[in-house]
Amino acid sequence: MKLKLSVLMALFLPIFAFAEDKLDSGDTAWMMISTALVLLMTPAGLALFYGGMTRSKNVLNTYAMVMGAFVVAFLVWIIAGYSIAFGTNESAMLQNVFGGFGNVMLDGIKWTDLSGTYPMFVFIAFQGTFAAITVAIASGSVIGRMKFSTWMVIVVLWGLLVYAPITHMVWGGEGAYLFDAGALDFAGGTVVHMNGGLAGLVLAILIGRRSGYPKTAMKPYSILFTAVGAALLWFGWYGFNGGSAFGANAIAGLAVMTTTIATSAAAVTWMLLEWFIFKKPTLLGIASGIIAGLVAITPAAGFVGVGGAFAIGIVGSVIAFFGVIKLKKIFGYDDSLDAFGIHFLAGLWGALATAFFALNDQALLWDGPLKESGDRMGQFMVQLESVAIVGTWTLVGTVIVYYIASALTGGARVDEETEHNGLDENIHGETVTNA
Amino acid sequence: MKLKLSVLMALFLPIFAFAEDKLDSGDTAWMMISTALVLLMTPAGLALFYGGMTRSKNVLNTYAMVMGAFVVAFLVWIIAGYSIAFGTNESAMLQNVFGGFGNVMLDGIKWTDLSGTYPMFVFIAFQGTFAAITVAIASGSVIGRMKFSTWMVIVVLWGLLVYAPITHMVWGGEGAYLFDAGALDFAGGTVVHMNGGLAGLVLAILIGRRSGYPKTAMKPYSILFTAVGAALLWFGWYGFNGGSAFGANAIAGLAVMTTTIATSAAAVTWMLLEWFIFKKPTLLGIASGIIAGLVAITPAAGFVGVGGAFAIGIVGSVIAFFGVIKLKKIFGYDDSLDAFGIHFLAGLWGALATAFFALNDQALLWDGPLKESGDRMGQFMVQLESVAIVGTWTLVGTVIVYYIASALTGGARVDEETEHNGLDENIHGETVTNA
Amino acid sequence: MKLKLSVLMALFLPIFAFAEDKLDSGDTAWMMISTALVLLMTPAGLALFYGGMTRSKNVLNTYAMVMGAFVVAFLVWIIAGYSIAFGTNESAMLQNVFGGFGNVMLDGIKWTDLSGTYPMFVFIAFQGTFAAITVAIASGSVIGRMKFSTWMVIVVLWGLLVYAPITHMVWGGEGAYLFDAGALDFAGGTVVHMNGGLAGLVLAILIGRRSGYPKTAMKPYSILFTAVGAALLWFGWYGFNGGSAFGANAIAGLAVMTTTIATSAAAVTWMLLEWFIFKKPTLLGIASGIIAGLVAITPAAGFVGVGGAFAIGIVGSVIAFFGVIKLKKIFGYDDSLDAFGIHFLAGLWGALATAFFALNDQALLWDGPLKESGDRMGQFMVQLESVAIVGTWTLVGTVIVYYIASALTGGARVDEETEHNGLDENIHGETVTNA
Amino acid sequence: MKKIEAIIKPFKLEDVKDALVEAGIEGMTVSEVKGYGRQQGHSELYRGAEYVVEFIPKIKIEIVVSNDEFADTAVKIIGEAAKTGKIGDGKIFVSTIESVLRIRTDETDTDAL
Amino acid sequence: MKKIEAIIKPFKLEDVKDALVEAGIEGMTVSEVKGYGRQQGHSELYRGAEYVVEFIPKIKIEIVVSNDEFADTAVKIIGEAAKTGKIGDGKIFVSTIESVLRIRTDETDTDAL
Amino acid sequence: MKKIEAIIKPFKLEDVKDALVEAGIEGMTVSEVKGYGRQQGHSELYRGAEYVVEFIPKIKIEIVVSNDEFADTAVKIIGEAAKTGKIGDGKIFVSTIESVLRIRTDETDTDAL
Ligand SMILES: Nc1ncnc2c1ncn2[C@@H]1O[C@H](COP(=O)(O)OP(=O)(O)O)[C@@H](O)[C@H]1O
Ligand SMILES: Nc1ncnc2c1ncn2[C@@H]1O[C@H](COP(=O)(O)OP(=O)(O)O)[C@@H](O)[C@H]1O
Ligand SMILES: Nc1ncnc2c1ncn2[C@@H]1O[C@H](COP(=O)(O)OP(=O)(O)O)[C@@H](O)[C@H]1O
Repeated sequence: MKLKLSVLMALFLPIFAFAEDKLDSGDTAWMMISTALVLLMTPAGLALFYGGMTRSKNVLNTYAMVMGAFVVAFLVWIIAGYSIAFGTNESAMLQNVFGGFGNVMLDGIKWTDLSGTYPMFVFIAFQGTFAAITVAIASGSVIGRMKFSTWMVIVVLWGLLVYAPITHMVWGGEGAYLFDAGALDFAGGTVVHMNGGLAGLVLAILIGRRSGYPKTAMKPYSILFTAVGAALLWFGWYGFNGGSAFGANAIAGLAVMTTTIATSAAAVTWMLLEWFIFKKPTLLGIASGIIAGLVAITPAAGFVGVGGAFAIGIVGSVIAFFGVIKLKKIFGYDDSLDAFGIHFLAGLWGALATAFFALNDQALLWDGPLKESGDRMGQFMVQLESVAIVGTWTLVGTVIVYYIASALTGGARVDEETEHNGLDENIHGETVTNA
Repeated sequence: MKLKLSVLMALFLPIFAFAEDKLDSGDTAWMMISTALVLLMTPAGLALFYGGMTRSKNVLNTYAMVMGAFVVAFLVWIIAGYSIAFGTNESAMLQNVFGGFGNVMLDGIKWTDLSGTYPMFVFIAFQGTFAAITVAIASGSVIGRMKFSTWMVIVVLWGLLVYAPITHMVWGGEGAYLFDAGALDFAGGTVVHMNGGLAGLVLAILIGRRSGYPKTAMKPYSILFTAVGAALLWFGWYGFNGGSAFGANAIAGLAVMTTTIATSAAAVTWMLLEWFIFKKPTLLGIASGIIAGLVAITPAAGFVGVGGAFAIGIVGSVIAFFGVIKLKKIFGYDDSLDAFGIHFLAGLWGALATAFFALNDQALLWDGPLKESGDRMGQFMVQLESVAIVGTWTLVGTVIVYYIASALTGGARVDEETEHNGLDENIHGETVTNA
Repeated sequence: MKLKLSVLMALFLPIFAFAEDKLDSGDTAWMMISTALVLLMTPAGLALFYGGMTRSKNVLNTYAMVMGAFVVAFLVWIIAGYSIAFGTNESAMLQNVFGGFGNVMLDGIKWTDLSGTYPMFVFIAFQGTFAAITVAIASGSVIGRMKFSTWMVIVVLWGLLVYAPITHMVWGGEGAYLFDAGALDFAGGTVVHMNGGLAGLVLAILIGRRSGYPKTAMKPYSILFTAVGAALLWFGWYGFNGGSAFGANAIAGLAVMTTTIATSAAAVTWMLLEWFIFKKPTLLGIASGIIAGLVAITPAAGFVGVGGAFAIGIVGSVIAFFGVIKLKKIFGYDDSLDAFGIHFLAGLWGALATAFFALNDQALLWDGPLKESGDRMGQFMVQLESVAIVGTWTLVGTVIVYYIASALTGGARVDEETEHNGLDENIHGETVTNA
Repeated sequence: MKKIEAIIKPFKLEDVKDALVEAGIEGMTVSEVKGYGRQQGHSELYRGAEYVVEFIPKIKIEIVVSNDEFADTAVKIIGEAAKTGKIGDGKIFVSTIESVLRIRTDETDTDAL
Repeated sequence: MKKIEAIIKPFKLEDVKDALVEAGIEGMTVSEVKGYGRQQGHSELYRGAEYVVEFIPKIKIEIVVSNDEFADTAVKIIGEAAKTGKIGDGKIFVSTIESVLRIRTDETDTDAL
Repeated sequence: MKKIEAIIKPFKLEDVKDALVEAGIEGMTVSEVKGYGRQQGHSELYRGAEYVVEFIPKIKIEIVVSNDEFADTAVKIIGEAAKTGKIGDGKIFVSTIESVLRIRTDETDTDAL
C-alpha cells in the first residue's frame, strides 16, 4: 500500500526527515494543501473544462453533473467507500478485492491517528477527492442526454461497486491483488483515468448518442472556460501527483518536475499535430494536450526521469489526439467531451509506459518485478495484467450500475423535448446567461 | 487567544513537533499558504459568487464592491485594525473589548517575531484576510443600489468600529470578554459569518429595497460564475478553517476532514430540498448549499468529529435554505444576494451547535465550561452569550457606521436613473461584456 | 546566487531550522506549492487578465498566446534555459553572463539532489515558471496583430537569448556580473517585469500599431475576466514572492506581508486617481492597481518593512497609472494591454526603490554596498547599473529575436483581413462564445 | 393587414406587453436593437479614454394585425404604455402586410393572426 | 419586389435554409428574436421563485425577391420546411419593397437580388 | 414616408452613421443580423471537424424618412459609405411606411421624425 511505502522509504533514504509514528509538520502541510488542490480540480477545473465544451443549452447541467458528482461521491467515500478501499478484510480471499466494512463512517479512526507522518484524516480526505473526480470524469461522455437523477444514482453505486474495489486491488496494501502483484500506479493512471474514461465510454454506448450526432455541428459554449478549466486542473494536479508521494519529499519533487515536463510537451505536441494536419492550432487543442499530458504522466510521475517524462507526454498526446479525432469517428460512439479519448487512452499509455520508463532506482520503485530483479518485461506483464483486470472490472461494473440506476429512475435518458430544449432549462430551470 | 492556544497545545500533544519560540518550517508553510488561500476567497471566490448572481447591469459594480472592500479593509487592518483586535490594552476594563493603539501600523513588530511557531507577520496577514472578507460578505445584501463612495467609507469605519472589537472580544486572548468566558469559535462563525451576514441585513434594511423588488424578476447574470465562485471559496476555505489550527497539525487535519464532510452534506441537502419542493435541483442550489455548509462548520471545524460534521452541515443547509426561500419573503427585506440568509443563519447555527457536537477531548477544546467540567449546557449558554453580544455589537455598530457613511457621502443610495441603468454604467463607466 | 543565500542565512539566523544538505519537509512543501502557484499565474491568471481586455474577436488568440508561451517556454527552460541561467561556466569571463551548456536537458542532476533544503528539481521547476511568465507578459503588447507562428518562434529564441542570460547575470551566483556587483532583486523586478515589459514595448514598436489605433474604440471583451485574472495573479504571487525566500522561513513571511500591503495600497491608489481625475473608479482600474502593486513590490518583497511596502505600492501605482494613461498617448506606441506601462515601469520603480527602502538588516540583505557598509547611495548606483544593463540586453536581444522570428515565419504581422476579422477566427478557427 | 413596429425603452417591455395582451392582442415578436437619436448615450471609460456610447439599447416590437382598427388600437396602447415623457421614448411605425401564413396550420391572412 | 419575413423555430433554420437554397434562393438575412404567442414558455427557477419565460427564442428570416411568383415559392418552401405541427411553428408575412440597391455594384432592383 | 433598410458589413457602421448624421439624418435603429449570400463564410474547427460558418455577421440599419427625396439621399449616402467593393457589402431596401408616432410627444407622421 502506498501508505506503507512512504514509511519504507524512510529506511532507504536518510535524507527524509521523518520517523515512524510522529507527525511531521512539513508532510502534513503538503498533504493538506494537496487535498485542497485535488478538491479544486473537480468543482472548478473539470466543471469548467467540460462546461465550456458543451452546447450553451447544457452548460449548467454539465456543471451540476460534475459538482453534484463531487459532493455525492465524497459522502459515499466517507460512508463506505474508504472502508472498502483501504479497510482490512479478515478473509484473505476477500482482501484481494475488498477491504470490508470495518471503517464504515470512518468508524475506529481517531483524529490523532497518523498515516505515516501526517494525520490519517488527511489521507482519507485526500483519497476521497480521488474517488470523487474519477466518477466526475465519466460524466463527460454522457453529457446532454442523461437524466440528472440517473446520474446521481450512478455516482452512488459506482463509487461503491467500481471505484472502491479497484482502488483496493491496486493501492489496498498487502493482500490486495494487484498491489501484491507489484503493479506500479503512482497517482492513478489505472485507478482514476482508465477507470473513469472507460466508464464514460460504457455509459455513452449504453445510453446512445445525442440526437443529431454526428451530423449536427455541436458548438462549444466557450472555449475560454475550457482553457481556464485546463489551467486549474493543471494547478490542482500538483496535489494529485505531488501528493501521491505522501509527504513533502524528494519523490514529490520528482513528481512536480515530471508532471510539468510531460504536460508542456503534450500541449506542444497536440498544438503541432493540429497545425500540421488542420492548418489551425486551436486553443481547445492546447488545452486538450495539457490534459492528455497530465493523465499520461499520472501513473509514472514519481517513477520516471526527465527523458521519460518527455516521452510519456509526447506519445500520450499523440494517442489521445488519435482517440479524439479518429477513433471516435471510426466506431461512431458519442463520447461527447472525450472522457474516453483522453482519460482512458492516455491513462492506458501511461500505465504501460511506466514499465519501460521507470528509473531502476530502489529508492523510488514499489515492490514488483522491476524493483526485485530489474525485470522490465516482467514489470510490463504486471502492468498489462493490472490494465486488463481494472478494465474488465470497470466494464462489467459500469454496465451493472447503469442498468440498476436506469431502472431506479425510470430510464436513464431524458425525453426528446428536454434534449432538444436543453437540460439547463428543463431539468434545472436555469439558463447559462441572462443579458 | 488562539495564538496562545496553539502554544498551549504543544504541552498536551507530544505528537506536535514544535517547541516554543522556534520557527517550524511546516507550520510556517501551512500558515503562508492558508493566508494565500483566504486571500483568494475574496477578490476571486466571493466576487464571482456574488457577481454571477447580480443582474447583468450591476455585475462589475458587485465585483468592484467586493474587490475594493478587500484592498481597503486590508489596509485598515494594518493601520489600526490589528492593533485594536490583537493588541493588549493596559486598562483591564478596556481590554475586554479593545486592544488599544499600541500596534498601529504594526508598530513594535519585527519581521523576526514569531507567533508560536511561525512568523508574527504571517499571523497578521492571515487575520487581515479575515477582516477583509467579513465586510465583503455584507456587500451582498445591498448590491444594486448603494453608492460606491458610501460603501468605501463603510468599509473603513466598519473595520475599525465593528470588526476589530468583535475579533478582540472573541479571539483577543486573556482579558478579552468572550475569550475569557470560554466561547468556542474555531474559525469565525460569530466573528466572520454572523457578523458579516447581520451587517448585510442591517444595511439592506437601512438603505431600502431595490426598485421593483420583489415584483420584478431579477435574473442572475450567470450562475456559471456563481458556481465557479463557490468552488474557489471552498478551495480557499481549507486555509480559512485549516489555517485556524495555526499550524500543520492534527487539529488542522481534523478541520480539513470536517469541512469537506459538512460542505458535501450541505450541498446534497440543498439539492434534495429543491428537488422535492420545487421539482428542479438548480446549480445555484448546489452552490448555495456548499456555502451554507462551509459557513456552518466554520465555528466547529476543529472541535467536532465525523458525525458532528454531517449533522452540522445538513441542518445548516436546511436553516439557510429556509432563510433564503422563506424568511426573506415573510419579512420582505431585500437581502439581495442572501448574505444574511446564508452567512448569518448558518453561522448562528454552527456557533450554537458547536456546544453540542464538540468532542469532549481535552486536546482539542479551548478553555470553557465544556473543557473544564464537561458541561455542555454551560457551554451552550456561553455560546448563546457570545452570539447575543456579537449580534448586538454588530447591529448597533453597523447602524452607526451606516449613518456616518451616508452623511459623509451625501446619502447612501444612488439616484433612480443610476439604479435603473445599472451601476456598472453610471458609476464605473463600464459594461460587463462587449461583443 | 539566491540558492547560496538561503544557505548562508542559516548561519545568521538561528531560528531557521534547516541545516545544509538535509531535506526540510516544510521548505520542500513551501517550494512545491510555490511552484504550483507561479504556474497558475500564467495559463490562468495572466491569460484571463489579458484575455478579458482584448476585443472579443481576439480573446482566444490572446489566451493561446499566453498559454502557448508557457508550455513552449517551459520546455525551452528544461532543454537549455536552466543550464544557461544557473549552470556554471568554466570560463570566468563567460560566467559573467552565461552559465554554459553543462546541464542541457538537466543533465547531471539527480532527483535526490538538493538545492539547500529542498529538491533541486523543485528549484528548477520553480525557476522554469518564472522563465515562462516573463515572455508571456510581453505578449500583451502585441496582441491582435502578430502571427501565432512568429510568436511561438519568439518564445523559443527569447527564452534562450534574452531571459536565460539576464537571469544568469542577476541570480546566477558567484562570478555572474550583476550578482557579484551586489544587485538586489528579490523576486524578479528586473529579471521578470522590466525584462518582459520592455520586450513587449520593443515588439510593439517593431510590429506597429493595430489598424485603427488609436482612433477606433477598442472595447475589452469582459473586464470580469480581467478582474478574475488579477485575483488569480495575486494569489499566485505569494508563490512568486514568498517562494523567492527559498524556504518556509521568516523572510518568506515578510514577503507575504509586504506583498499584501503594497498590492492593496496600489489598488486603492489607482482607484482614487481615477476617481479624482475621471470621476469614475473602474474595476479595470482596481485590477490594474493590483498588478502594479504586485510588480512594484517584487524586487523588494523580502527586503523592506511595512512602511516601505506602503511607499513602494503607492508610488508604483502612480507611475504605472501615468504610463498607461499618459505616456502611451504622448509617444503613440500601441502597447495594447499595457505590458510596458505596468510591468516595465512599476518593475523599474521597484528595482530602484529597493535601494532606499531596504531594511538595513544583515539577516535580510544580500551582499552589496548596503549590506557591507550601509551605503544606500552605493546600493542605488548598483541598482541603476543593473537596470541599465538588463534594459540594454533586453532591448538589443529582443530586436534580434524579432527579426529572426519574423524572417523564419515570412513576416511577423497577420494580413489585413485576419486582423480585421479577428485572429480567433482566421488563425485558430474558433470563436469566443457560441450562443 | 397592418404591421406595427414600435421602438421602445427596454424596461417598458413588460408594461407594453401586459397592456397589449389585456387589449386582446396575443401575438408579437420582439428583438433587441440599438437606437440612435436625440437621446444622449452614457459615456464609457477605458484606460482613461472616455467615449460616448451613441447607440442606446432599445426593444423593437413587431405586431401584425388584421385591420386598421386593430392597428390604431395597438398604436394607442403601445404609445401610452411606453411613454415616460423623457427623450428616447421611441417611435411607432405602421405599414402594410399583404399576406400572412400560419406555418402550423397553413391558415392564411386574417385567420392566421 | 416582395419581402418575406418568416418567424420560425430556431432549430428549423438549417432545414429552411437548405430548402431555400435548393430552390434557388441564394440571399437572406436572419436575426434572433423572441416571440410571444400561444406557445407556452418554460418556467425558470430563482431562489425558489418560479417565473414563466413568456418570450420564446425564435429566428426571423428576411428574404427579398423580385416578383410575386418567387414570393409564393419562398413562402411555400419555408412553410413546409419549418413545420412541426406543434404550437409555435411561427408565421410568414409578405409585404412590398419598392427599390433595392446592391451596395457593391450599384445595381438596382431586380438586378440587385 | 419611406423606410430604408440597409444590410451592411459591421465594421462600416461607424462610417455610415457619420455620413448620415452629416447629411442631417438624425434618427436610426440598428440591429445585429446574420446574412447568407454569395460571400463565403470562414470555417471553424472543432475537434478536427471543419465546418463552414454560412451565416455571416451583418448590421441592419433602419431609417424612416418623411419623403422620397430624403429616401434617395439616405440610400445614396449609405451606398457610398458602406462600399468596399468586395462581395458581401450588402443591400439596401426601400418600402413605404403609412404612419409614424413619436411616443414621447404624440406627434405623428412627418412631425414625428
Ligand atoms: N428616423 C428614424 N428611423 C428609425 N428609427 C428612429 C428614427 N428616429 C428615431 N428612431 C428610433 O427611436 C429611438 C428614440 O429616438 P430619440 O430621437 O432618441 O427620442 P424620441 O423618441 O424621444 O424622439 C431611437 O433610439 C431610434 O431607435
Ligand atoms: N400577430 C403577430 N405579430 C407578430 N408576430 C406574431 C404574431 N403572432 C405570432 N407571432 C410570432 O409567431 C410566433 C408563433 O406564434 P404562436 O401563437 O406561439 O404559435 P403558432 O405560430 O403555432 O400560431 C410567436 O412566438 C411570435 O414570434
Ligand atoms: N435576397 C435577399 N434578401 C434579404 N437579404 C439579402 C438578400 N440577398 C442578400 N442579402 C443580404 O445581403 C448580404 C450580402 O449579400 P451577398 O450576396 O453576400 O453579397 P453582395 O451584397 O456583395 O451581393 C447577405 O449577407 C444578406 O444579409
